[in-house]
Amino acid sequence: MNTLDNNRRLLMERSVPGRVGTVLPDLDVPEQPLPGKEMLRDEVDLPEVTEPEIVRYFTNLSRMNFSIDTHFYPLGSCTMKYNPKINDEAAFLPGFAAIHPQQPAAQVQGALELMHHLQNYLAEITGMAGVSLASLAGAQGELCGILMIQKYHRDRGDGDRLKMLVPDSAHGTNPASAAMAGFRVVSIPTDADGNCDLEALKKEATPDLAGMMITLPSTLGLFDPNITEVNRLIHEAGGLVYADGANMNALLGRAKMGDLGFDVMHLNLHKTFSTPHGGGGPGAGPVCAQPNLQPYLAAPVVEKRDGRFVLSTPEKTIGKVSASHGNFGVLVRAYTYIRTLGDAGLKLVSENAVLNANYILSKLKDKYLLPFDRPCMHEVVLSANWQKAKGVRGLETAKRLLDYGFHAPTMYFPLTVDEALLIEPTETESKETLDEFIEAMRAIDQEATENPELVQNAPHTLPVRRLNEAQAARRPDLRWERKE
Amino acid sequence: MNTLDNNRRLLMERSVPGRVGTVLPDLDVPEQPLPGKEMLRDEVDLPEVTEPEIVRYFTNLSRMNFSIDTHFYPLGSCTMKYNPKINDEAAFLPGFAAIHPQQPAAQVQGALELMHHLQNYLAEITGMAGVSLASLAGAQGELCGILMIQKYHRDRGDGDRLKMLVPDSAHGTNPASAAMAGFRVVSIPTDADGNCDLEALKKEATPDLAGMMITLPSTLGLFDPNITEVNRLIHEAGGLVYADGANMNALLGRAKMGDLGFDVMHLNLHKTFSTPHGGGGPGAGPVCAQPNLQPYLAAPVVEKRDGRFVLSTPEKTIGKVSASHGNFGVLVRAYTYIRTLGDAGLKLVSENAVLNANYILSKLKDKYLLPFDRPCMHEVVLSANWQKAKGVRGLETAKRLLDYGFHAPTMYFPLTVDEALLIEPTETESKETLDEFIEAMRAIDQEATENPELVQNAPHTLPVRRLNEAQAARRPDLRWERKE
Amino acid sequence: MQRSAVSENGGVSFQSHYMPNTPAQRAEMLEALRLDSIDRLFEDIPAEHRSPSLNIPPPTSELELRAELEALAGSNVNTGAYASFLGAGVYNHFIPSIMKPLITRGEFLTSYTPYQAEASQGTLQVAYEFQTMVCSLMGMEVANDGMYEGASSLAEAALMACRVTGREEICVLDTVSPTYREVVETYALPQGLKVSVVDSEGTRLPEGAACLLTQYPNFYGYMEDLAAHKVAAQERDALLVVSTDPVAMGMFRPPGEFGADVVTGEGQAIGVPMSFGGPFIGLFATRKKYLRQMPGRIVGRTVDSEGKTGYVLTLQTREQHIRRERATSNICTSQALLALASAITIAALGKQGLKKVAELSYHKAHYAASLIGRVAGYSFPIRGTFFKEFVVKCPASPRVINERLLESGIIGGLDISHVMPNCMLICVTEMNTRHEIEALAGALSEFSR
Amino acid sequence: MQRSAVSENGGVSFQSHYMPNTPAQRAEMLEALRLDSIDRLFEDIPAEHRSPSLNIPPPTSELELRAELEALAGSNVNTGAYASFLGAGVYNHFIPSIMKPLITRGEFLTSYTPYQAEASQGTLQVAYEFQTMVCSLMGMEVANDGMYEGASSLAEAALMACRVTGREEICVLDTVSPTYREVVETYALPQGLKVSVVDSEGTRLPEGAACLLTQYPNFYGYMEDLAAHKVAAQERDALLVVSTDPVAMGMFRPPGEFGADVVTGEGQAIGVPMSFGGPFIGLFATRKKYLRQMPGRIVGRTVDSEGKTGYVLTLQTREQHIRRERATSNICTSQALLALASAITIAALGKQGLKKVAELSYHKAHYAASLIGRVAGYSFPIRGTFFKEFVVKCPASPRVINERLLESGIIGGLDISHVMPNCMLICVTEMNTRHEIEALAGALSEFSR
Ligand SMILES: Cc1ncc(COP(=O)(O)O)c(C=O)c1O
Ligand SMILES: Cc1ncc(COP(=O)(O)O)c(C=O)c1O
Repeated sequence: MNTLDNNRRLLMERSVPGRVGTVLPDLDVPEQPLPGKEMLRDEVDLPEVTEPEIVRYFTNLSRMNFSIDTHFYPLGSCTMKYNPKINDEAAFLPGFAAIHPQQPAAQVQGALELMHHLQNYLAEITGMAGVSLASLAGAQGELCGILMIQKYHRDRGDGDRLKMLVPDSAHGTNPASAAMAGFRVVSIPTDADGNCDLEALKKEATPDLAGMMITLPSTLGLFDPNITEVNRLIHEAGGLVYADGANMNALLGRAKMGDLGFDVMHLNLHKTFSTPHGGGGPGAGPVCAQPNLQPYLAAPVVEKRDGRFVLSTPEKTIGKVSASHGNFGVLVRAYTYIRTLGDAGLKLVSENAVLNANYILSKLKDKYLLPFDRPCMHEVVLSANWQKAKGVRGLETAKRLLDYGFHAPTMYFPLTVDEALLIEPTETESKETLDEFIEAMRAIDQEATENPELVQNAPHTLPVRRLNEAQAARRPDLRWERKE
Repeated sequence: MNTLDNNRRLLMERSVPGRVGTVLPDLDVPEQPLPGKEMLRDEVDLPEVTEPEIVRYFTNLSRMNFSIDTHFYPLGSCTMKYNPKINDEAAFLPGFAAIHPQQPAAQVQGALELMHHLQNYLAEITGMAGVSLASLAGAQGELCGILMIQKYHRDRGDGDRLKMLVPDSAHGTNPASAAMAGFRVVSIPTDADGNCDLEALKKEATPDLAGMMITLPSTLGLFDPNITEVNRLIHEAGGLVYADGANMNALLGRAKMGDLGFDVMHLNLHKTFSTPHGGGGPGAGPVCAQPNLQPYLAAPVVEKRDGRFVLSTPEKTIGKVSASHGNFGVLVRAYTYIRTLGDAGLKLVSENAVLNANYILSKLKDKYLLPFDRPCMHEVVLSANWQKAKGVRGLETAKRLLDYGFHAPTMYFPLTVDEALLIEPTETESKETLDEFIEAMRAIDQEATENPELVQNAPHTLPVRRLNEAQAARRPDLRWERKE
Repeated sequence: MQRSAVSENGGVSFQSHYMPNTPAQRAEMLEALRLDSIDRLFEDIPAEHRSPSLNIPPPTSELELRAELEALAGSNVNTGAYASFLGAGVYNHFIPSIMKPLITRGEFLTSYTPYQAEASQGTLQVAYEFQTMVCSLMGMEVANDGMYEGASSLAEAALMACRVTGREEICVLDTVSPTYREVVETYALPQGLKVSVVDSEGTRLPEGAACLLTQYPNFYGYMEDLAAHKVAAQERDALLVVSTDPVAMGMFRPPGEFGADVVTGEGQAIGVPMSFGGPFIGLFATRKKYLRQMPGRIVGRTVDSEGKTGYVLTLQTREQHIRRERATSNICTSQALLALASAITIAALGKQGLKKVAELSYHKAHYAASLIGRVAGYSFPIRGTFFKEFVVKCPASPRVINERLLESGIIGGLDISHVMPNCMLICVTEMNTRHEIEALAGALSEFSR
Repeated sequence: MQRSAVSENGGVSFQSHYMPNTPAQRAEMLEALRLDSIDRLFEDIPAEHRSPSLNIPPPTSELELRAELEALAGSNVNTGAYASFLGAGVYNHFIPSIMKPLITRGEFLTSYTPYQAEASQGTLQVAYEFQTMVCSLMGMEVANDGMYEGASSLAEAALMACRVTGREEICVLDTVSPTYREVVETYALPQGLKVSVVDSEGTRLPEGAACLLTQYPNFYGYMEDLAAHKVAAQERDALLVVSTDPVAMGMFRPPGEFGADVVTGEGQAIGVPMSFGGPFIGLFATRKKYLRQMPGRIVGRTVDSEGKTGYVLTLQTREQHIRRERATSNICTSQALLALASAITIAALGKQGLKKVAELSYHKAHYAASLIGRVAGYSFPIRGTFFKEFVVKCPASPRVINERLLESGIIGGLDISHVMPNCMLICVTEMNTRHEIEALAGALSEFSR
């Protein structure tokens, strides 16, 4: 049995009665009376494994992953940039990692000061008036922003505004967040150039309009040149505009959402601000608002009063969205990142991110269909439609890339582009890496012609071959169970 | 180009003029006059690479290694046991990692206290009177011990004792260390049972005898039952006995070198005491001595005087063997390990280490020649002679094991056993892992019969196939050079 | 501090160690794009809004920044250096040394949601392990790969109960953490759901209740009578939702055994640093029959085209990226890394260790209570069985007492005067030594009356 | 503290988290061996010496041990919290944040000497990178993968020079670190070699000298005239051996350009924590013609059976495991992990960064000297160009001054009164801020005369 196969054995399958994974102290106080047996459980069915086994098991599991530290990872809409190690070092400092959220403010001035600075930096970067760091991911930030819009309308006696517009290219969290707040979601189509269809928009600018959620640049990687006009139209109809700032990497130092007329927005610190993605979190989705919406921000925010930092509750807050103050460890990382790059560095981020994406665009558009033939921002959407005509789907192209040692782009998103491959290289990749990736994409196109089966059956070199997702969904096997 | 091939590009081949790997502070003091140009260099030919590139490069390099954290690593004579993470955590504490060796003793009492405890523990474990932690690896410990024996004889006007006996099975460092001290090395054969050939020994017990270096258990994994007799013979001849304690894992709590009549010895903290091997160091090779040799220990040692800990120089010291006090970071780890296991845990180490080795012995001796058919200690030496008869060398068996996901045993050592495979499982491996290893060894034996080429051409599944060592030695290519 | 590298006209003369492209390479790439300036790529931005000023400090060297950060962190009173008796949902429990080196392996730390299953088997298998562990702890049938944290996890459970039952009233027991209730309200009220508080004594739910939300142990540290709550819920065909502390599960009967329909919890207590409140890991488990109403990521076991075992994200049609406005939740990026930290810690504690941690906490907390109970002026306003936290009524303001405790190197319990006058919520875990406990009791006795 | 788990008769009732075999499994294995007791396996040990008492503290839990270790470490005055001006061969230089997460990856940390090349390509390629870097720094042709540390590395160079020349006299310049000279003596004297000290002014070597050992910058911080030393060595056909500080190589002409035959050094200054003196990394480079006399591990580039590039340990016939008593050295386990730390740091600093570190140190040290030089009572007994260290003659005992400095949060320079009365060796690097330097000068002025 080789390492790989061995590694598929689960902890419960490795468990041997009597093994311990750590040694705990003996009880150093007099034993106390226990509650009645009926309140207690006999045992918990947990693994019994030793420390060397645990370390080897998890270490080898990690080795089955692609990651930024090991691979180019151009997963569109996810901004898989390099995650600086100094950020982690900072977050693990005992003065940050070992403080309790309920300690009185006087005991945690350093932590609060950091949060206060970060609020200010994010306000400056976005051109917004106020910031709440409370939301724990982009989607939660969206929900906060949408609730703020809702409460704003209600407070003005405008509670009948129940419609939220969302472009058809939007990320799934946008409509889901709007729906969670109780809004009716109406989809706005994208026009032939990849911009918001103004005519369709005008039609929906009715009195029940609460607002619109706009991703800028859009998930197509495009900056809508009519954006101020779009925002004007919404405002004219009495609506507010939410900016999904997940793609802010394209705009750092180049444009501020506040200047463009957005009312409220979120940022994804785990994208634009380099905090590690951790296999699917943690993230942080701070919300930034114009003065009109600032009083509605989620609680708490940090304020400076008489030279001391305190947690406070915005006047008309939508409330709390978690038990604590936000994903503080993520905030420390983002703060460290902003301070490291500074003004000059942040400007370089957007320049290089956009340049890298356009470079890929220019080198691939003869082989892959480019649905919108114009310069892109930080990411480029291509379509595998030409390859599909040869029998090779986008998914297969993506899987084949894994064999070449590259993580795949985001597939089949945005939904509005057939066989979409959304490629986001980020600024932390070198031209050399881009050239290698381009070469691989071109080689796969050639394989699609000359040896389509090779692509169709990819991947060939990973720990597993193509996995059967249909079976997984049909017969859910979601936990290990003891065989009787 | 896939990740692997890409990863073979060296840093200088990745270097791009103008890239920086870190940002340093600006000068915050007035610029000072520089020395004359003739003293300065124009530039250093070092790589210019950015942080993301460095992280990805070294991360991927690491992935080409086998290691204890990822693989069973039964490399004989090396005690590749699990290296506890708490040990590293301790060594990296700022109060240990960020102290300067020249700080006055009053500033570093904690560090000195730890060293003092460790000296005492090692003295207790070995049954010796005094300990110096100064030597930086096993070989340096040997050199110290041999110099102590030499100086002892010289101080007694016995400087003509110029002969050092070393068993033919000894580790190469033993004769090398003796030679470095200026001794004439005479090899003592092993008898048919794997013990010291007493007759040969007696012949060499001449007036020019300075002493003997004995590894216990021997590198054959055997405990010489005549050991007290051997030591008596040497002493009778006026010699002193050095114990190579690299194999102490077999004896923890089961026997003390001091009790057995040894005069001086070293321990390998990076073997018995679980400090990580780091791809070839750092180690630490503390020397432990009986009262007769204690005054000769290498400087410094830690003493407790009036309740304060101080560094001191033993009265008749052989001197210093490094600029500082020893590999302190390694000492912290060993201390942590001893405290974690305690008396009970240390006893379990030797029990499990010896049991594991004997279990392998018993399950393989029908397929692999067992040169000495008796129970072994913590490691077992087998011979691939039967396989060689089928055309498969020990080296090939070892390489084939890599394909099965196991690091190879030590090959061709001890030199006295044909086609030796020295297998040391250690106590931190489970019976299940041993069973898998045994199965692999048996499978390879079968392959040697049924498909010898498969074994001869191994490995098949590693980043590289069999490497050409002859070419490396014939045409040394030892550094990257700029092609003009 | 570096000199600013942004010139008057917004140009940048700064080479970052995070960005490989050099000016020469950028020029080369622009040439390939047939562009004379990078500004050309930003021309879709309305001219008047292009390249605004950016008032952010200049780049900082790692050397200087590290010093600044250490000073900032060092200015906080940290629980490593003090004896802490703060709990209230965030706990100071033992974290084994293996957690950090494992979760910071780049392959775990810098990968993302495992959309490409074949290139993410590590993350996926960990999730399957985590789901298994959560089910074992809670005594439930299925669990997801984690939510943001405990409070929003409970809120999502309430929303799920409304979906399952088609009802609109969420009942919250009055012993549930006030903060948790706030979060439930933030999630539930705007979409028109009703949140009502019910009395924990002789609990009866209003007709049409979708669910009863309970906490076990409750906010005050006491074990709830889940059997009774189950009866109350069943009476109305409402779901019983229980928010738990996973450490208590090492000792107390799990909610699953009382017929809980959804069990949530804050997973921080096992393996996650307190980090001033986050990142944490929300737990979420339910019964099989509600599987398709569950929010969050779920990982399933399957086979590859050659029949080998492997893992994939599954039941994704519940999720926002497929189902959009009809998804079971908007959650996308979750807290996978903390699920990993928790899984590693649960593995290290194992069957015996989790029990021991629970028991050590129990005995130490009860020992602390027994000492404090002997000090005149302190009393216990709540009866019942507590786990590791209990409420003490103090002879002085807890705020004042806590200030005094801090001088003795003790971070006192949570001041809950706003809900129970002069009361303090004291938490004791295996991290508190006998010496610390006795020091606490000693210091409290200074206020004795 | 655990109760001791060793019973009267030596039996152990303790399950360690480091050892997987359970009592049941051990019984099973013993049965396979047909043994009734594990003691049977230890019967070769003379009966009277079996299972002695073992007076070691009982097992300790990680929780308790961590607290103890933190207290022990916390009791030391650490250079992170103080301004330090100590150098003398061990330096406080910037270490980039990437070093630790990379060297602690299990695959680097827990592997061993790459005997199985195919399963150790990571370690081997790192070694090749390191050798390349050392050659670049020193201006030399070949380098090994590292020695224990700087002093023993110099000693090994002296031994090598004796082998190469067939001579027995080692000359050491009087400006070489006294400690380094001691170590050279420990290595050289016992085997009958002679070690003599030569004057750095108008250096002349005795006839039959094997080599001249120099330090650059020397122990006192000043740059030696290597050109003159080369002439002196050449006059006697002796080898010029130079021990360097690699940081100085960012700025000063490398020994290779002066015709050095062997260059050694302490690599700690680039990327290795001070750790109370170790583990460090000895540097060792020489000319191609002496390659086969070089001690230590050497890694070479080669190809595999399919022609692909790969790396192997090479020229092993120099080494103890092959050549035994005729090896070039007894060195076996070396300091590979620190070579890695150093290689990572050199890569991060890069061509520009190393120069900048050297220049920052130079300017700051000279600024410090300029301030101290203005304080009455302090003087500089040594003339010449120094790099980042210099000797100051003080108006009071350096010991007394240092005690005073410590009260101001400053760890003063090394007291070298025993070699130069009332002198202090002060080291300044890029880690010292202007503020610290001025505070030092300010504090020193309190002793002004
Ligand atoms: C455009 C966009 N909006 C919103 C989100 C949601 O962010 P999160 O995953 O942090 O909830 C994402 C992330 O996947 C996104 O790409
Ligand atoms: C038996 C024996 N003796 C001595 C040594 C030398 O120890 P080190 O490598 O630490 O110098 C070794 C290690 O390889 C060994 O196995």
